[in-house]
This record gives sequence, C-alpha cells and structure tokens, in this order.
Amino acid sequence: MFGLNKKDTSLFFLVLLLVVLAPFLLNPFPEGSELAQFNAGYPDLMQRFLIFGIFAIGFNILFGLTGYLSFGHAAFLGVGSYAGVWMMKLLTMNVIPAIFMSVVFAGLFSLLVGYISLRRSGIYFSILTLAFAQMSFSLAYSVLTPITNGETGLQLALDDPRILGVSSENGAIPAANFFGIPMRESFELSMGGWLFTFNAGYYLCAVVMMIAFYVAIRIFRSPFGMMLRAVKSNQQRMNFTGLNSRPYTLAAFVISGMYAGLAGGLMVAMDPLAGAERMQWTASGEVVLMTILGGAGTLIGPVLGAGFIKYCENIFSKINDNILYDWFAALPQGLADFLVFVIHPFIGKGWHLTLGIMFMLIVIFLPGGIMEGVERIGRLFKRKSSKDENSTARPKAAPAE
Amino acid sequence: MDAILLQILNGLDKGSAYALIALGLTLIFGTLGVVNFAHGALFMIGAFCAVTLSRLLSLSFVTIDETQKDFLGNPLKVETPYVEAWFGPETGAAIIDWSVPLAILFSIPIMALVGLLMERGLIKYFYKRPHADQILVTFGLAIVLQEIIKYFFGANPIPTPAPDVFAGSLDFGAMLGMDPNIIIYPYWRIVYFLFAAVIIGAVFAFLQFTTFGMVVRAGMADRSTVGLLGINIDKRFTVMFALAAVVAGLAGVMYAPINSPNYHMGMDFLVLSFVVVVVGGMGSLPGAVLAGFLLGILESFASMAQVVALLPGINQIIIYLVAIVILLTRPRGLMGRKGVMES
Amino acid sequence: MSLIRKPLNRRSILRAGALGGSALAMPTIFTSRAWSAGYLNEPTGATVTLGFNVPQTGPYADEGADELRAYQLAVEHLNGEGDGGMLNTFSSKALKGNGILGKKVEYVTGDTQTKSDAARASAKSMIEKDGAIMITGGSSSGVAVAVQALCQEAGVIFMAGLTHSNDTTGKDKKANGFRHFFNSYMSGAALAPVLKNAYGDDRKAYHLTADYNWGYTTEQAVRESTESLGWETVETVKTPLAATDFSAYITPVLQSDADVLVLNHYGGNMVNSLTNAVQFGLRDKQVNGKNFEIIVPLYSRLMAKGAGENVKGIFGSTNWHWSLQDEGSKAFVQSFGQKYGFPPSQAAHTTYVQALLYADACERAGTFNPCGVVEALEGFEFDGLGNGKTLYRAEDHQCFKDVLVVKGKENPSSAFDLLEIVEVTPAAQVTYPPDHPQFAGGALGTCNPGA
Amino acid sequence: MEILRVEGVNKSFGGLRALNDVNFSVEEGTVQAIIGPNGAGKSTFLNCLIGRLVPDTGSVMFGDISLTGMKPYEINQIGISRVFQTPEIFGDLTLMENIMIPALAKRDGEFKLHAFADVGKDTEVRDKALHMLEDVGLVEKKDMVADSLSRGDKRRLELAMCLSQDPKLLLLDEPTAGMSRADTNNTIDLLKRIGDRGITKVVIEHDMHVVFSLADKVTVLAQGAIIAEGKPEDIKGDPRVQEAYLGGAHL
Repeated sequence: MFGLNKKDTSLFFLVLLLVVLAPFLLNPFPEGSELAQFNAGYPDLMQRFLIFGIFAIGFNILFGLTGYLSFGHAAFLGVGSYAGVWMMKLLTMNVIPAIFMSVVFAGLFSLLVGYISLRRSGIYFSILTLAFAQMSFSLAYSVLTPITNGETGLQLALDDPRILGVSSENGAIPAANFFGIPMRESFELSMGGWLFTFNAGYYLCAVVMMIAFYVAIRIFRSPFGMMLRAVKSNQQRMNFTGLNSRPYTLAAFVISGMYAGLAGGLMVAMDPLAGAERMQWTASGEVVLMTILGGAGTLIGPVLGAGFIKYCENIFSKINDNILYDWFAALPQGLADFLVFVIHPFIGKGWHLTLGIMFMLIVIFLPGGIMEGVERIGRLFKRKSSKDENSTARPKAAPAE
Repeated sequence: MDAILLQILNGLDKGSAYALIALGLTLIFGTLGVVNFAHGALFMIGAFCAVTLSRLLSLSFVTIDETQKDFLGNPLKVETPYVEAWFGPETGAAIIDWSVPLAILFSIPIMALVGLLMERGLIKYFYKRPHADQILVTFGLAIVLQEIIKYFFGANPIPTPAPDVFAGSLDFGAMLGMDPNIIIYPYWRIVYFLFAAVIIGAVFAFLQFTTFGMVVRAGMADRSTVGLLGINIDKRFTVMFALAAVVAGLAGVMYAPINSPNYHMGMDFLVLSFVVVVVGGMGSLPGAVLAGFLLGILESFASMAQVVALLPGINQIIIYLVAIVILLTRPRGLMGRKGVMES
Repeated sequence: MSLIRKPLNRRSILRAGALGGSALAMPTIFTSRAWSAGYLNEPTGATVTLGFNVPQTGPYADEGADELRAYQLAVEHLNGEGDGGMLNTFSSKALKGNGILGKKVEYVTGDTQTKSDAARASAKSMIEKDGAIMITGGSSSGVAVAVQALCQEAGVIFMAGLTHSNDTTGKDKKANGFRHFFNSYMSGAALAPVLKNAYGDDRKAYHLTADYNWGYTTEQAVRESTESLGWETVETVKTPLAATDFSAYITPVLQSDADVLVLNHYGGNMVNSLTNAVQFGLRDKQVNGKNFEIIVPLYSRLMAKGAGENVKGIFGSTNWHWSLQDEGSKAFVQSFGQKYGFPPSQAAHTTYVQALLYADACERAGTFNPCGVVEALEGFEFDGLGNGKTLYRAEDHQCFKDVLVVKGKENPSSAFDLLEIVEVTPAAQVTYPPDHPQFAGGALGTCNPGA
Repeated sequence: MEILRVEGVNKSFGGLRALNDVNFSVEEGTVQAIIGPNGAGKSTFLNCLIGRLVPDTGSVMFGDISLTGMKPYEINQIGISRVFQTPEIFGDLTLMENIMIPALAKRDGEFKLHAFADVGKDTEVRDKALHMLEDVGLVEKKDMVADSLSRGDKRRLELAMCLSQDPKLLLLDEPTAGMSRADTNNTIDLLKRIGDRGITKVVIEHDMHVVFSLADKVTVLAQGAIIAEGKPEDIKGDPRVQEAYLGGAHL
C-alpha cells in the first residue's frame, strides 16, 4: 500500500495504531493510583515523544544509513525553532507557515554546514559539525540576542505585528492554532478510574510524524537509500563504481537537517518559545544517544530511543521522596525508610544517574539498541512456535529492518 | 605589548590544562583505539582527589564552646582537626594548607586504580565495537561518575586553595625593569605550567626511552604486527590506560586551586579537549600538546577587549572557528596520520 | 484559549479510593466548553496541588535543593504541621494552618535543569499531568521568564523563585507572574551609597559581565547608579557563560587604570572570576593612590561558600540573610535550622515567602482562581516576612522592600557565617517608577484563568 | 583500434620512482596481461589509470578522452571498471544490493536523487543483477550479506559487480590470488566467457598459468619500467624477463 511492500505496510500501520492509541497506551495506570506517577499520557510529553521521534528518524537517515556521525544536528532544530517563532511573531499564529519556514531555514543552514563539513569524514566530520553547532549556540546565547533573545529564549509578545493575524486578543497573546484549532485544545475521557487526554497539538504532531515516518520508509527502500548504505559500507568501492558519494551524503545531511527543522518547528507550534540550549552540544548528543539506543539504521528504533530518553527525563525527574513514601506506605516504617534510602539516589535530582546507568546497560548488553532487544524477544517467540524453521538468510540483522 | 605578553602567559596556562587532558585522551585513542568520553570525568575525579584529601586532613572532633552561640542559639560546636591535635596547631595547619600538593601523591594510586578498573571492567570489552558504541558507553560512564561525585560533594564549587606560600603573584614586570604591577602572574599558575611541562616531558621520555614505551609506540603504529611478535600488548595497553588516567587526574589535582572543583568540570573540558585532540591530529601525542597550547593562546588573545570590540562574540567561538579552519586546510589535523578514524 | 484538565485532583481520587465502583465505570466525556465556566485545574477534592519547579541537576542544583527544602517547610506550615515558622509573624492573618481554603496542600516537584526548554516541559507536565494550580521556583532569570510566559499562556499563577534580572518584572512581565526577589536595579541603587561611603566618589570601574540577559541588566543598573555618584566606567567586557578560567579577562584589568572591578557574574562564573581576580593579586594592588577593590553586585551564601577565602571584604547585595534579627527572619531561621541543621539561603527564603504569599492571597481572595489571586496580590502590603514592610506593586508585580548590602566576613565563626550585613537599604531608596527606562517595554496583559 | 593509450607516465613517491616513463597501449577486444615482480609498480600503474593516483607527468588516453584530472567515479562512468587485489565490496549489504548498486550507477549516472523510487520494484536492475549472479554462480546466495562469503566468492562477486556495468575496459588486479586450483580454473573459465562479450581486459597476475591461458599480449614491468612486451610465448622465452622476473629460473 502507498508503494510500500507488505512488511513495511504492516509496520506503518502498527506505528499508526500505536500513535493514535497512545493516549490510552501511555496511561495504563488508573488516575490516583500510586503507579499513576508512571503515566506518560499527558499532552506535553506525548508531543515530545513524537517531535523527538521525528528528530531521531531524520538523524538516522544520516547516521544510520551513511554512518556519518554528526554532533551538530541540534543546531538545525534550533534554527528551525527560531524561524518558527519569528513566523508566529511576524505573520500569523497558524502553525503551518511556522513549520514550513522552520524546515526551509533548517534546510538552508544544513546545506551550508553540510557542504563544508562533508569535505571530511570520520571523527573530523563529527568535530566540524560539533564546532558549527557550538558556534551557533554560543552566538545565539550572547551576541545574537536581538534575534534570539539569548538566555531567555525567543518568545511571543503582545506587541508583535502578526500581519496576517492579531497582535493580541483580550490582552493575551493568541494561541498557536491549525486553521482555528488551538494546539492546546484537548478533550478528556474519563473511564472508571482512568483519564485519557486527547490533545489537538498531539494529533497534529501525529499526522506530521506519520508523514515523516512514511517518507523515511520510502527513503530506506529507495535506490537513494541503498546508495547511502553503500557510503557507510565502502565509500571507496562506491567511487570506483561510478558514484559520486558527496552529493549523496550532502542530500542525506540536508534531508536529516530538514527533519530536525521540522521537529524544531513542531516544538514551537506546541510551545511557542525557542531556547538557545536546544542548540547546545548536549542536545546534539541527545539525538545521537536516542538513535544508538533505539538501534541505528533501523526504521523504528530511533523513535523508541527518543521515547525512552524523554520518558526518563520527564518521569524519573519528578519522583521525589514523598512519592516514594507513598508507595511504600503499606510497609513497616523501617523497611520503607531503607527502600527510600536505596532508591533515593536514582530519582528526582538523580535521574541523570539512572539515565547514565541505562545507557551503559543497553550498550553493553544490547549492541543493536532497543531494537535488538525486541528482535531477541521476537526470535525467542518464533523459536517456540516453529522450532524447525531456520532462516539463515541474513546472519545479522540487516540494517534496513 | 605587556598586554600581549600577559595573554601569552594566560594562553600557556590554559594550554597546559588542555594539553594534559588531550595528551591522555590521545594516548588512549592511539593505543587502544577507544574514544573515551569519560576522560573529562577522570580530570574531575583528580580535582576531587584534592578536595577529598583536604577534607580527610581536616577531619575534626567536636568540642562544645558554651561561651559562643550558633545560629539557632545553641552552644557553638567548635571543630578541631585531628592533625592539629596530633601535630600541634601550627604543624597541623601547615599540613592542611599543603593538602593540594600532598594530593598529588594521594591521587596517583587512586587514579591508577580508577583507570585500571575502568579498562579491565568496561573498556576492554569495547575494543572491537564501533566508535559510536564506545562513545555511548563512556558517555554513560561519565554521567554516572559525575553523579556519584555530585551525590557526595554537592553541585556547588568547593574552594580548594593552594598553599599560602603560593598565594600572590610574581611581578615579571619589575624583574624586567618595568614599573611594578604591570605584568604580574600568580605563583600557582606558574607552578601549574611548570608542572604540566614536567608531566608532558615525563610521558614523552617514558614512551621514547623505555622498552615498554617502545613497544607501546610500535603498537600505536601497528597493533597487529606487534601482536604477531608474541608480545602481550594488551597488558601494556592496560598500563597505558592507567597512565592516561593518572595524567588526567594530576591535571585535575593541580587545577583545583585555579578553579574551585565542581562535579561538571569534566564535561566542561571534555568537548574542548576533543577539539584539541582532533585539531592536533588523532593519535598524535605531539599534535595534542601543540594544539593544546595553540588553542589556549588563541583563546586568550580572542578574549582581549580590543579584539572583541572588533569582532563581537569572537571570544565565544574562537576555538571552534580555528578548529574548522585547521581541519579544512589540514585534513588530518596538525600532525595527524593518514587513515586514523576516517572510516 | 484553554488548556483543559478535568477538575478532579489525582490525589483526591486516591484518598477516595473506594469510589472506584460502578458510579465511575461509565465513560464521561469532558469537552472544553463543558468547563469554560471554571478555571484551569480547579481543585475540587480535599487537596490542592502546587508545582515546585527547581533546578535539581546542573550548576544550580544546590540552590534548587535549598529551594525545595524551603517549599517542603512552607507546605508543612501551611498544613499546620511544625512550628508554623513565619505564619506567626506574617502581618496577614488569613492563613490558619489548615491548608489553603481548607484544602490540604500537596505538591509535585520537577527539574528545570536551568534550561528554558526543560523548565517549561517540567512545568507543563505539572500543569497537564498533576493538575498543579500554581508553579513556583527556579534559580535563573532565563528560566523564570520562560516559565512565567508559559504560566500566562496556560492560565496558572507563577511565583518566581530566585530571579534577579530586571526583565522578569520589566519587559517580560506577565499578569500571572509575581516576583518577590529583588532585581538588578535595586542592587545598583542599594550598593551605590555604600560604595560611595567606603571607596569615595572618584573611582574608575571596570566591568566584567556574563554574556546573557541577566548580566546585561545588572551591568546597566550598577553602571548607572555608580556613574550618578561620579564614578567613571573605564571598560565593560562581556565574558562567555561557558568560561571557567577568567585569567584572560582579568589580566587586561591590570593594564587599565581602573581601581574597581565589578563582577556581574553569578553562580560558577562568579566563583571562578572572583577566585581568579584574587589570585592575580588585584586586591593587593594600588592604583591612582587607592586600594584596588572588587564588587560583586549579586551575592549569595552558596556562592560565597564556593569562593571561600576570596570573598573576604568584598561588597555585594543580597535579598535576605539569615543573620537578620527581625522576628520573621528569626522564626524562619529557627524552623528551617531545626529541620535541616543549617541556616537557609536567600533562595530558600524567597521561595518560602512566595509560597506563603500565594496561599495567603488565595485565602484572602477566597478562591484559587488565578484572576482572584492576582487581584489579591496586586498592591498587597505586608510585613513580618523578613524584609520589613513590603509592597507587591500592581503595575509590574514586583515586590518593593529593603535590600541588604553585605560584605564578605573577615573572621567567619562557622561554615555558614560568610557574609555580614553592612547596611539595610530602605525600600524607598530602591523604589523606581514603573516606567523607568531599565524596565521599559512589555506589558502585563490580562490575567488568564486558563478556561 | 586502440582503446587505451598511456604515454610517458612517471610517478614518484618521495625519492622512490614507482613508474618510469611507461608507454602502454591496449587494443580493443583483447586481453592484456601485466606481469612483474613484487614492487614492480603494477598496482601503482592501475591506480594511475582509475584516478586513484595522479601521474606526475605523462598522459592517459581512453579512446580520445584524457583521463588526467578526472575523478574516479567519472572514469568509471566512461566505461572503466576495476577488480581489486583484495575484494572491494559492500560488505554489509546483500549480494543483490552489491550488484544493483553498480547497475544503477551505470543506468542513472554518478548521482540521482531517486529517493522515492522503490528499489524492490526496479525490475530492470533486479533482473540484471540476478542474471549477473547466475553468471558467476552466486544466485542462490543472493540474499546473504557479502561479508559472509568466502574469499573466492567475494572475488567473483566483485567481478560480477564490475561486469554488471558492461564496462568497455575491465582492469583486474590479481583476480585469482589466494585461490585454490579449482577456483582458479573456474575464474579462468569465467573470464574467458566474458571475453566472448568483447570486453577489453587488462590483467595483473602472478600465476603464469592464468596469464598464458588468458592473455593475448603480455607486458613485463620491472622497477617501474616496461622491459618487455609481446605475445605470451615470446615473453616466455625472453631472457630479460626471466632474469628480472623469474630470477633466471626456467618456466
């Protein structure tokens, strides 16, 4: 369907189903239960899952396929965000022009950075991209303050022109909207003890992300995608095969830069503020981690990696000792104290520690990332159902799956 | 003129810190082929060795002074360090005062042990893995190490002063017959520079003049061949990792009085030292040292008000700008070899 | 204009656990229109949830931890536990120690990471997921401004934590946001007379300024007030936020004929630049026949601790200090010290006070509705919270109160006794008109109840 | 007709003269072998032909196109393919993909942003790839990852990759090095069959058996210079060749 083969079509529909039903799936615990702390089904986090999913899918087109490890992709996300906010300040609060300009600006910036950085490969390429991103961050934070509003981040104001819209509505900044549907609009469904939130912004993200995902599948299955994998596999051979690897890598770089810009545009569409920190090297590092954690070169892995990191960041950081005591309320005081003492370093302000340990565990035991884990479980399952079937066609997981 | 002289001094000082970290980083990369994102954390642990020792030395017993009150109005608890009780107040105070230089001795075994544990416990399983995996696992390790330090020492910087004799500054200007107070430079920073020079010299001498060093250098050039000679190169590489950890740790110990140590100082230096290593050329020890000093001096010059007035923001980006220019004109950095880290 | 949430509080359902029977098994659909009458996150159960959004990771984590301690203490006092702290000294007697408006106070915590993005994400999750009715905390102006804007859009109250930039209640002020902490202008205004007394009116100042918004406003404030004394500003240099070694910025000071160095730095920047400046022997220097002096416009005890010996004798300003002897401060120090074993920082003080002020405003307004709270806070005059008589000005939602000028103590008697109060500058002296040029631009807009 | 003409090519590395005034030409449709002792400059010579190295002086003409200054992919695009001494293949791609890439390069040129086409539905290229794999006897392994092949199979794969481009000139650098006798014979057969298609070939080879069963003409390179050239049987008897190359021993 849609020009996808059977397997990809089922993957596509599986992802679609997960995304559509995410408000249910991410809120598995009844509202008010102690485990509700682990619910992730609120609009902001669900939007973030998708937005960073898009970012990681795009990054994976570059890193997963060509093997070029960019340490500067956050800069494109940042540029996209700034372009988006400026559109909202100058033109209209409709998010479509903002998102569109985000992609355009990120694309142009990545063309510039890519054109220069791709003159080198390996770690030299990584350092070049890192240098560009860090320069963008430092300048955005300081001297470019008139354009970026520096430390605070670029935000909307009551006196912005918004020539196609209104500057203010009843003393408030108008809400970001999609042809009149405010992004913040939600409706809530309460069933038994459960509460599910369906947010307009989330579903806009969902549509965009499904398009982005579809495009990524097409790229993966295209001759272009094959060429990108050839770059990773043996660039030498590629050149002696009559293929000019530079435009291929540059195209991949720009496409992934545009994905980053798209993510940046969606971010400001959901929450109209662009902070300089989203260009910092740690932010670039984050998308690298997302991709590797999920499984570089796999279609859906980077999205899982993005979800994993954002979940840790937003859920673990909010658990505090009080909540721990609530959980262990049924236990004897001494035991509860002990458990809180043991868990304390890993939650709240210790969420970085948890994240660091998770990184290490996953890399050590699942070199192929979360997708390898999924695959292993899948294989276990398969072996049980049909023991005699042995498929040795591909000894290792082929990168495209 | 004096301004330029001063900025060169500053650059040398900053450069020595970059060079020391980059030296260890490139040593690990050159010998083990591992991209170690936890190297900044080793620098940070070194600095905290100094903090720990000064805390250990000032371990105190408490006596209650009824004549004074604390902030809650309770009798004041007066803490007296054990060393002062044992060695008398003056000697004791002197020992505490000298805790940073003493920490050099204290940190060597600790850093060697940390390096050994890291290599044997984790890094050795990653020799054959892609660089991306190495980056991820060492980055995870760096986070874990820094969070552990934060758990015990907090997030605030901890003042760790140099011994009193090194307080104050040397007046170069007066020595050269200029007016006093024109070119002055803190004693401790001069000590730091000399110390860095000695360490760098020692590492080079070790690699140049010992058989051990020779084998390691050969291993850096071509690992498989040395392996074929029947030399157990792995064991030597473990030692090299520990050595790199000690170098980073010593850099950290001596840096503690210059900037009060905090738990994220490693990350602050990490990115810069990677840039330094790459600008120097991956796997080149002299390159790392050269690039460290070069970038340190350029950074100092770019911070001058006159330069910033001309090019706003240049002080923020100079290192990256130089890195880009060098990498575009010299594809493998200043002294890099062909074929390292390019695939 | 709505960020809808069902007006049921998570905790309230928990407490009423038995309710989960057939009555709730029927799906209920809430749409935006169904709730347009009320306001966002209206607490209907027996509890009310506040969101404490403080830096738990990153360079200001210790300050954030102290803020969190203060919030926990405030919650205890509001709920009638502990010794009541400043509730006993607070001039308004609306709070009765039975929660707020009879509802028990509960809280959720989050990590701002001292990044605008992360702080907003964290605040949003408190609003959307946990149903927080008010967000408070933070340890930098960038975060405060970003979260304040979010709260304005979402329709909850924001009670700023430690934020010192003029912009928070200047060009970035918002109707739903309130700041108790003082600001750059006040620092300058309070410091200037003291500096004149101590160092005379013929001085040449050299500014090192952190290269971001807060640095800019502080530099401007200190410059303007010292220049009006007759001081000359020789040079102002911006230093990168990421800088750790300031030697390259300190050495040119030696070359200039400046005799005062002003460090418009905060946090790690300040610790490092001050340490470096002292290392370079600036304070032993004689220029123009005067002793060279260093000034740190914004001081905090936690930073002073980081800089160690180097703070001795250095002037700066601070919002509050535990050694104040008024009844409010004593009560707060007493209950904080009893609970945690050390005296509170100014960050702890301002956040504690903000929590109390919010609760009190709700009581007086008789509602949690943000618009009611705004009305109750605007123009509110109070006393007994540690800074003397204080006014929450209606025009910009800034508190006007006494400002402390402090100096690094020469002979500290304990690890906390690092600063001594030199002067308590009366509120009148630091008050400025709402349209003062340093605060130009921006508008409060109208309060947003979010529904 | 001459398909390749090399005139006065010199190449030095530092002080070492790797190629010394080499003049060389290949007739269309023939098989020309280059032999010579180790370090004679054979591989350097091939590298100069495909743009991996740029000669210091001299000219390389392919038909009437000068190859000097052309990029490797441009040289390939005009019809020169090369099989390397150690197989250069796309190790972590499947055999099918390994062949489809050169086939696509041949059809679509050095760069095409065919990001929305489906590689699985490109029957033209797939059929060609299958056909090539059949030709080299690897068709049943078509979905395996190339790295998992034996060394001999890798060489055959690389050969198939080059052949899928229908090159005008095929350069082979020791196509049978390290192969068993049986594999070598298979490869000779294969190369002979390609001969039927009229592809001109330049072969560097150590194995005299291969040289003499394939070559129409043999060029002997020693210390960077051509010392003899002629039909295989003439070369066999040339004393200079035996001296330089075989150290005086008789074949």
